[in-house]
Amino acid sequence: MQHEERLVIVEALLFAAGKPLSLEQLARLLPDVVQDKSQLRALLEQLQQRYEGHGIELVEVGSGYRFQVRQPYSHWVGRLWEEKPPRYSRATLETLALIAYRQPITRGEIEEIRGVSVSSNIIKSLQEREWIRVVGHRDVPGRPALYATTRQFLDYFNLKSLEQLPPLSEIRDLEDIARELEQHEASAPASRSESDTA
Amino acid sequence: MQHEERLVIVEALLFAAGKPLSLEQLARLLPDVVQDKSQLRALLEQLQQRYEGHGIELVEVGSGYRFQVRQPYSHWVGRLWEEKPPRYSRATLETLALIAYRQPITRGEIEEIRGVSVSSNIIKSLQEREWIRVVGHRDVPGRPALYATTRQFLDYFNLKSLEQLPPLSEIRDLEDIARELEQHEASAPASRSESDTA
Amino acid sequence: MHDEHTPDLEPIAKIRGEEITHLPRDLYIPPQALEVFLETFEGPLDLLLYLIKKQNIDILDIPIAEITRQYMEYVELMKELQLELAAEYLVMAAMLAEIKSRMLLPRPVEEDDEHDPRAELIRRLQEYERYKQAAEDLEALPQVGRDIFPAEAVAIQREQARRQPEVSLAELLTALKQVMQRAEMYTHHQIRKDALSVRARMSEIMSRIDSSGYRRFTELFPRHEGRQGVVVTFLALLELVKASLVELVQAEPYGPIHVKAV
Repeated sequence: MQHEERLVIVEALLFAAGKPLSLEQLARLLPDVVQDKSQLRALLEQLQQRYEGHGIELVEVGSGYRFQVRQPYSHWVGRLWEEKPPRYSRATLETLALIAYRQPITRGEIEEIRGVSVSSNIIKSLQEREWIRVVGHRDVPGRPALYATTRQFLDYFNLKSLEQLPPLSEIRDLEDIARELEQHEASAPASRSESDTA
Repeated sequence: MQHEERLVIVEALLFAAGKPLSLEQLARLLPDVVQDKSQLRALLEQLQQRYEGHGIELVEVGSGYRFQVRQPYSHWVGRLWEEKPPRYSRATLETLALIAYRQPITRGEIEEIRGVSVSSNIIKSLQEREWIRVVGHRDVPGRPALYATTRQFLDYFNLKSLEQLPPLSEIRDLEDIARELEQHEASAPASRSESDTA
Repeated sequence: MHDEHTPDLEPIAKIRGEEITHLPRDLYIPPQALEVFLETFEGPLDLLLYLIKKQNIDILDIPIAEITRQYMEYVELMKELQLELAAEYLVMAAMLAEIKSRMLLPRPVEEDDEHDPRAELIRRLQEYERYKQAAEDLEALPQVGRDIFPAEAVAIQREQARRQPEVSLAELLTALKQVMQRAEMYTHHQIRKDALSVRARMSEIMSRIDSSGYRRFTELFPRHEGRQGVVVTFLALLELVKASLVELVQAEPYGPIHVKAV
């Protein structure tokens, strides 16, 4: 194998790994490419030189070698994640609302009401935020998880209990909601009426 | 700002994004770095050239530009992961192919062509992978959902656009069939069937 | 491997105690592999294509009688093996039988071949074959994780920049309203305040029995909640039992009742 080919194979591996790779790992992964660690070390050094003047560099960190954005440019890169305060998608909000109002509920049941599938990412992000959690499993094939809201969910929305969520029948439009919330804030609990308008 | 600096900032962003970045996204993220899309396009082209002879390359796929391992080296890179990449069932692939080539298409239409029913799980899993999505509803009873592929589908299969899909095999339409049958009948009457068992 | 002379009388497999003495003429594979083999068909069109391909026949020139016979042998076999036979297979069997019978009828001279009873079948077979091929082509394309590996570099300040989305209660309610309206449940299945408290209690009960699998029935009724609380808890338990989410178990008469997660 040509020297140049060894170099680009190591390069490709480092870029694709998604985590630092140690000399040992590289040597183990490429027994047919590199003979020994000293050869590997030489290749890595050469790669480092090759990336001089680039926006990224090859550095050695605790657990091995990785490519990372050069410090002077990380400021630009940071924009990738600070675009604007992120917002939940409609799918996420609807999923959360259904879990709040129809708990305990399975993903399949949410999908049935929504009429579309609920992606794993939505569930995961709500779980990571600790707004929902699994409280059991429905005894049907596949034993799907049953989701419910958490105390953190109540805390975030400043609710003492789920009963404080406004009943759906009272939601006429956004103005109503706003008014209701205002009242809620001003006058404290109790006042919510049972006057169901069916 | 120096031309060289623009180049390395774009480079750093592409490597750090973790997903393809479109011209629009890059332009929006770097208003103070690039003046317009044509300048950006020129930078991207230059980056592509700069990575010639490297183990990775800058390619354009459905949702934008991404750096990826050059295919001749992917064989070595695959060793990084112990588990085998997922294989999709024929049912899933045929459903996906129909959506890709005939979009927008309803589930009923897919079933008609495949001659068997399509399980909800297949549709759901394709949606969860974000390879397909609902783009509308057909205006017939039941208002069935119309499915189409997404940019992520293109990204996954390394395609820039749907036009890059392998061409569908030729189909002889009904008239052709009728004509051929006619010829056939004319040349070799009676003899149809029974006799020719393998 | 294509042995025309397999003796018909020697039992090949036992199915439901019955000896199977012959397989479809064209099918000579070990019985244990048979089931797997039959399950690989993606439906009647796929099976038909297989039968046609196997004999090197042009789709446009299907010998209907022969293909129908072979098709039926497979369908019978699937039935015998108790494979879950999709209704589509039977629909196709009926279609084949109909084509066969129509082809036996003398055709009026003036009728042209557009009315060849096979035309529709041929069209469907071709159409299906086309997408079967497209699926194979798709599978052969480079795929991320298999042939395509994105190249990434770490950006150090990534984590600190990540912010959680803000949500207001109003947004949540709007979302609920929209989804319920869409589901056309808004008027029919109103979620009332009392229903909600029962639902909330259902969650609570579920989470209390989930860790151990069991919970004493009486422990689920907090004393400080009074009558109202007992009613809500009891309704919640009934709902849970109805939805088969929990079981009420009592080991002996008059013994303590336990609520068990199912």
